[in-house]
Amino acid sequence: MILELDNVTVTFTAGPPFRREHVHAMRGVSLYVAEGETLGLVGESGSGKTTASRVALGLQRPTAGAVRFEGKPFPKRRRELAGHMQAVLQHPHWSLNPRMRVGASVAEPLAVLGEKAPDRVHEMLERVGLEAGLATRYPHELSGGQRQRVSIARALVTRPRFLVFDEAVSALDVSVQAQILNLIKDLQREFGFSALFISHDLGVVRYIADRIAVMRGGEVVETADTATFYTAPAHEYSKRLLEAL
Amino acid sequence: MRLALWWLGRAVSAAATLLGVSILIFAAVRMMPGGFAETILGPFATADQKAELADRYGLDQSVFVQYGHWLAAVARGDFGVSMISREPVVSELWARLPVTGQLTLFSVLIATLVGVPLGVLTAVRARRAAVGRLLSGLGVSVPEFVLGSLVVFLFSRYALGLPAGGYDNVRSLVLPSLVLSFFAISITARTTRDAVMGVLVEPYVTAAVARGESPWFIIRHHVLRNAAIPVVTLLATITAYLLGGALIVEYVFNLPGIGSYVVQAVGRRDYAVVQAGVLLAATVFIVLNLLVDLVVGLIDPRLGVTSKGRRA
Amino acid sequence: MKDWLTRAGMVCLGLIVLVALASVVNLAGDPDEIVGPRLAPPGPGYWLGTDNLGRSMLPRIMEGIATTLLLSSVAVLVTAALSAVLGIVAGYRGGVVNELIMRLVEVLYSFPAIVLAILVAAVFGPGQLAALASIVLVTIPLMTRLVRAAAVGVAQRDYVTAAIISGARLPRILGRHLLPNVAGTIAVQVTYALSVGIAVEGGLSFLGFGVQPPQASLGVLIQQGTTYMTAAPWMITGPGVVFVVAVLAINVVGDGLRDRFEPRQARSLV
Amino acid sequence: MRHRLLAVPLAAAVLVTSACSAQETSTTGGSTAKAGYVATVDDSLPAGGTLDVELPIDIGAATGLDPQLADVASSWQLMSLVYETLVTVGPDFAVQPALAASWENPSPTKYVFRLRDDVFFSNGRAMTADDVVGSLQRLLASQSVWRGQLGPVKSVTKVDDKTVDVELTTAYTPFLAALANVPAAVLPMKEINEKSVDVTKTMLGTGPFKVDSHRQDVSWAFGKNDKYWSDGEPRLDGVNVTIATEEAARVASLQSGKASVATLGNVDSKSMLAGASGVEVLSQATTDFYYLMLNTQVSGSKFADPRVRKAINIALDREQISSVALGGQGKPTGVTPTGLPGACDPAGLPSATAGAEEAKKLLAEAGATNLTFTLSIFSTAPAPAVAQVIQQNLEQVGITVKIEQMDEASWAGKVYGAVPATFDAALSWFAGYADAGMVTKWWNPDVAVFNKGFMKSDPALSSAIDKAVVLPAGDARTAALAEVCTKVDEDAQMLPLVTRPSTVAYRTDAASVGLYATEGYGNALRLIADFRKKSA
Amino acid sequence: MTALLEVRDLAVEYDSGERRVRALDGADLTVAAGETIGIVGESGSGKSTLGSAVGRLLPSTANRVTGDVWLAGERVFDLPPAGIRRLRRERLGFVFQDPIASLDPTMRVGKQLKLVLGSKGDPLSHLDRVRLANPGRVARMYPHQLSGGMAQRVALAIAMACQPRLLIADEPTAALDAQVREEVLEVVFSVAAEAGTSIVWLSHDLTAVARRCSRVAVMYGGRVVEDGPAADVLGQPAHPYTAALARSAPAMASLGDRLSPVPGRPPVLAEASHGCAFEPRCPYAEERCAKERPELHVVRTQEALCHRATELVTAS
Repeated sequence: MILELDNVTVTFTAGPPFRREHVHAMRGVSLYVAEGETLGLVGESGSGKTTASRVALGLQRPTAGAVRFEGKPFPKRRRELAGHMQAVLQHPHWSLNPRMRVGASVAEPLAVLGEKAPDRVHEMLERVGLEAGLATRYPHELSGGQRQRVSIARALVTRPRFLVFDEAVSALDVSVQAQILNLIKDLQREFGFSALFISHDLGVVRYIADRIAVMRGGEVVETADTATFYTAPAHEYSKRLLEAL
Repeated sequence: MRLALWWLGRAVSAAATLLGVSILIFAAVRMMPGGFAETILGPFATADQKAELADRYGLDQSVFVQYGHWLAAVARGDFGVSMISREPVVSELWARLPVTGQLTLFSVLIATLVGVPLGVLTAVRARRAAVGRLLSGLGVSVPEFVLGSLVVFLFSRYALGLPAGGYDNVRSLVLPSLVLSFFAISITARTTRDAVMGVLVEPYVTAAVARGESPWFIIRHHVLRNAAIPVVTLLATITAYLLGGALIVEYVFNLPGIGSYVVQAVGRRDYAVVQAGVLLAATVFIVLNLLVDLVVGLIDPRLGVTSKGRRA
Repeated sequence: MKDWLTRAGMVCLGLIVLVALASVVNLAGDPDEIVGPRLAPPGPGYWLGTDNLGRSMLPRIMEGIATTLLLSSVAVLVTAALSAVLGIVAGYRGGVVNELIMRLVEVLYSFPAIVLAILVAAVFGPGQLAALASIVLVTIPLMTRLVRAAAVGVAQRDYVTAAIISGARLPRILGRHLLPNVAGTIAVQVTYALSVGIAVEGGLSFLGFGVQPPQASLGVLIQQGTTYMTAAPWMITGPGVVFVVAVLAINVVGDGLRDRFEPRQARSLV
Repeated sequence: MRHRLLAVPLAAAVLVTSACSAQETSTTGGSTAKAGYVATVDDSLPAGGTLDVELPIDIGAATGLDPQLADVASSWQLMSLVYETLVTVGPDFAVQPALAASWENPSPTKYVFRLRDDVFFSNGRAMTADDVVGSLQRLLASQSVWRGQLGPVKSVTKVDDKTVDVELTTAYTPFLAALANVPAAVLPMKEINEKSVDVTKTMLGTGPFKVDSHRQDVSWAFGKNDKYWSDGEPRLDGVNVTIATEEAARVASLQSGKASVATLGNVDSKSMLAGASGVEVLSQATTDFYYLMLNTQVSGSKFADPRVRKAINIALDREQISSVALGGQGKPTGVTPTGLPGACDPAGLPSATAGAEEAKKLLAEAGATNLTFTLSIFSTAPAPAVAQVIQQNLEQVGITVKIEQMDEASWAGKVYGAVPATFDAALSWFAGYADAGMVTKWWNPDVAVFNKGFMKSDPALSSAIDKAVVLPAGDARTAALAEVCTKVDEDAQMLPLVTRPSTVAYRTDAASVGLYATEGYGNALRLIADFRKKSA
Repeated sequence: MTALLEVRDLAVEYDSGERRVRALDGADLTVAAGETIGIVGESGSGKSTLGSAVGRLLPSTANRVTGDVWLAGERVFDLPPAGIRRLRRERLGFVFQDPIASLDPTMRVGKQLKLVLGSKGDPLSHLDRVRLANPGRVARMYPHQLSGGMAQRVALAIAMACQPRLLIADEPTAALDAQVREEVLEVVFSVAAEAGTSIVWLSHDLTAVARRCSRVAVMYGGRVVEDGPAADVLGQPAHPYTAALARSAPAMASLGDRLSPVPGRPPVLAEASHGCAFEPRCPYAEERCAKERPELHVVRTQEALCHRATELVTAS
């Protein structure tokens, strides 16, 4: 088990003091991602999948429940996980610091660990299908697809064992989206990382995930193998989702 | 209930700000060089006189004790006594309030009535943008005391029909208000222009254009209301600025207002007056901001205090 | 740049800076020297006339430009630096830190600008330092607010989240990610603060707290010029024109900068 | 009327000893002013009307409206509308009767005053000898600075209802001149003792006007004192005083006719108002003078060496200070104010006769060739102009002056706030009063304790001062005063510079005013009881 | 039959001062009355510019280089300002991508409808028409209180208020969740059908468009590269790009299959394309594809802008 969420609940409080409102973003969610596997997490907006990703990444502490990474509870300090888990996030336009050269962006996870390895940056850029020369460019000179490739390179440069893809291809054009999905698959074969792949697009998840979890209203309503899920969904909500596909 | 809580929260934060202001002003006043003794009693004063004065106003106690006493008195509505006039500060400020109040009010009115249309015009007629930018820049670049002195000089020497100094009635405030609003007009115009331009690219304006609405229909029904939010917000800032700027105009036009009074009090180290004056200005600023929040809430239901959480 | 006005503003500012530099070497003479009769109209030896002490206006105006420009630039840089730190920290950290910083800013904001400046001058004693501190305190609230607003936006960007996930420490996140990305906001605000700074300096001089005699600043010159408006109009004309042109140019350039950073007009349909 | 009738014979006598005060005549409003005046009232104008006056500053001190504690000329000026003294000064500083119809001086230490019997306070009560005695005794018992100027008074006694005796311990020549100023005014002692009047908050006097209303720092309304003793006076029904801090505001009021009379601070007012029709600008000489303080008491003082102070004194070009900073309206002065009878000639002082070379030599001898010091000034014009000319003067002998300009309160704190004071040098002015010996007292820090922070006493100078105040007017006194001048010039801890001009402007279509050529107590409204209003 | 909408050789360029972008490079399109047509293209293909051009809603930086648009017999770009406003008001309806943002946030829904309807209309009936439950309550709400699906229905009600001849829907469901999408589309199409309004639906989703529309036009590089009956365009693409697009959708791939993406990325034209804009990415490209602008080829039921359209179809 690379990551386990055990009965995780996340409650947000909002509103003025004395009369706080409690919003349950996650309610007793149990999920796991096994070694080398990709778990697809689907659900509509507001279903709690983004909160789940933040919990998985250690950006959000659960109100209740436990999270284990590589069999151990999350360390107190987020920094101790540095280099072991990374993420590729949604918006290609905002995923890279516009004031940083591409090479510096890719090198950042290494720099944080105190490592300097320009070779690894160049190698990583080539692995994701970009010329090494792109390292000196700024993000605005790149296309959306290229930027998302850079994000993937940045996420993989420390060779993490676990990656979160949060709507990583949703904003891409259809023709480019396919390129990136293939790239992710290739890299996973090569690097052997486990992944949590979050998307509202069932088509994409079907292609990339080994197992699927469906969230709705902060709860996981169904978990199944991809093949099983797409052929014989168990939950009523899953069926409706698939109809819309 | 929600509304009451919102107001409670705002009141607490306003009180915190006022407390901060009071500490800052109290500290600043006591850090000023030139003690009250040399200043108020003059160089010829004897040590006995100084001691007597310090005793009368409690100035021989530690600063913290003084602050505590002052704060307690303020809480009772007692802002102390002016060392110069020996009158309660409250009544002194109250007597001068109408001048500064009217002056500021008129200036804000002028700034709004002239600046807002000007801003809308320059935003919509983009080809004239350069003219708008120059005009608004001019407003910012002519200092009040230059404009004020010029106006005072011209109107007094050539008897142009309006009183250019002193305060007899509301007519005396026409020229000062115009001078004071000069800067505010350009800031208002510029903010309005920015706001309108920001609204003009909103999807709902595009949608209205797509429906075949005329530009003026769109401006009247969609743009003005939405662009009003930053403009109303600005008006609070501007009013606060004008309260400050009023003092220069008060000087030049010799108007018995609060601004010049407080500055004079600074010059004389008349502590109670300075403290009360600044606290008054801060209160006005904070109250204005509260009002702005309220008005903005009325204009834009998303920001409103009344409809929070009524999401369907 | 197609925008002729912004270009004209930049040219004006460039000229003004050149004049300021020229004054450092007293190119047009000693600004403090009494060279002629008092209140003399322009003539040989004093091409822009003399002031109430018989000093030539030309070198005084040049010195005034240099003083005012240097003073307001330094002050605005200080403001920018402080606002950047306060605004970014408040915007990024949120919560109690944000509340504290914004409350502090609010306190400064609720002081009338001129009263604030006078108090500062009274506390520091008049002079460049007081003028500087006044300009900083007067300009800091608005800039901090705007930087904070920008920082709140930047803090939600994916690259910041990615940096956090990578384990980046606070200084790195603030310095490498937030600061460069709110720099545009700061740059635009700096131009406005610059014109506010010049105005505050002028206002302080009007009240007698500004730079110390015999040093000239635009504020001092305009204040004296205003006094002698009728007897010696040349005392106000030169400094007045320079002042208006400088503030106008700075504003125009600021507008131009902002239009560059946030182009909006282009998409308008109305 | 009273003033001029008495002034004429006296003026002739004083002219002999006075160097320059009474010779000026000027043409104002088509009529020639008499000797000793820059303007005289047109007698043909009818009485009545209310005059609008604008002044830059109101009475403003923690001591309130108590005239005995008033120590600045701006307060004396306003209080003089209400309060009167036993004697007063004429156009040439000759002492004239006022509330005392006459006086005798049977011995150098004894004065007997015969009071007028037609004097009433504005509340209708007649003034008595008790009021006079009580007032003077109250003054002597007070902490007023004027107590010192009044001299060594031993006793004040009521002889009868109309006679008051004052005994001095020693002879004191300026006694009558000191008695002629507002702090020595006769107060309503009965009301004060009954506590029905608080003189710190209200003014009740025997003067030509009474206070109808007052708003601090805004305005005064004075009405006529109907039982005023001088026949026909005041000519005006009332005076409205508006306080206008900004010079531009007062200039505007004059131009627009809002004010008929105003005092101005700018030395160039005349040229600035040249284009305004109907506005006459009068320049009045005063005995007030600027002086430079060199702090010798601060540890490590740059001025401890007398040669340095002397060099500075020599380097100061008082003519240039007067012509450039004061537009030619001030005059160089020694410690005895130029313009007062018996004052010394500043041109004859040692510092005036030495040249720049001498100054440089002194500095070299003192090892102070690269002297740099800070000059603390207040921002009220024309002090900054004076300071800048001083700076230029001293640059000629290689001294660098940094000017530190501040508001008056900060300045006062810096100069008078600590003993020893922390400043290097400071610039200020003293009122010159009405007797050449009076102001010299401030050069003895044992008497003028407020100077202790930066000045050490010079026994030789102190005794010279003491000697001069005792001598009766005459050649001996003039010589003694000259010696004081020389000693002050050589001591050079406080350097007298130039007299301070005063400017009064009025509308020729609205007012007819009278003004002495030289004023000792800073009172531009001294003759206001005789002012007339013209109806446009 | 005269077409309701006719776009001929329309070329539009955006000039930002620093960069010129040719968004439309000679686009042609015809829409008959009552027809529902989906225009499919990726970002930068020019579909949004085309949609805006129909209502002459191009921003001031956009410059029409060549071509014309006829709507209901009128030349859109030749009309005076009042004329184009009348045309928009009477003939056209627009529905945009972000439904909440396209409603005035400071005005209640009912008031906004009322503004469009004038004094005569009844807002409630219009809300009822787009199948909003409890129209009275919706009318009293502000836009931010609506869900995305509700807001888009309101936007539709406003767009359809004056019974336009043509409704242009620019990615109307892109911001909505999957299930709501279907419901909203259902309403859009049925309301349009009831009113006899033609629909031009701009979308990037070929499959979704093909399911609803009678015809599909595929855009690439500022031109309509393929146009034909929906089923045929999806099932038997005539243009290599359409084929590639269909292949690259992950939902279309069978489980376990590897996707076959189009290599490279969509073009951003600075000037008129010299040849076929798809040439650099096209597996079938020949020498002439880079040099000659392809002409229209009729292949089966479709029209395609491809030099090799005929031979490739025959070959397959």
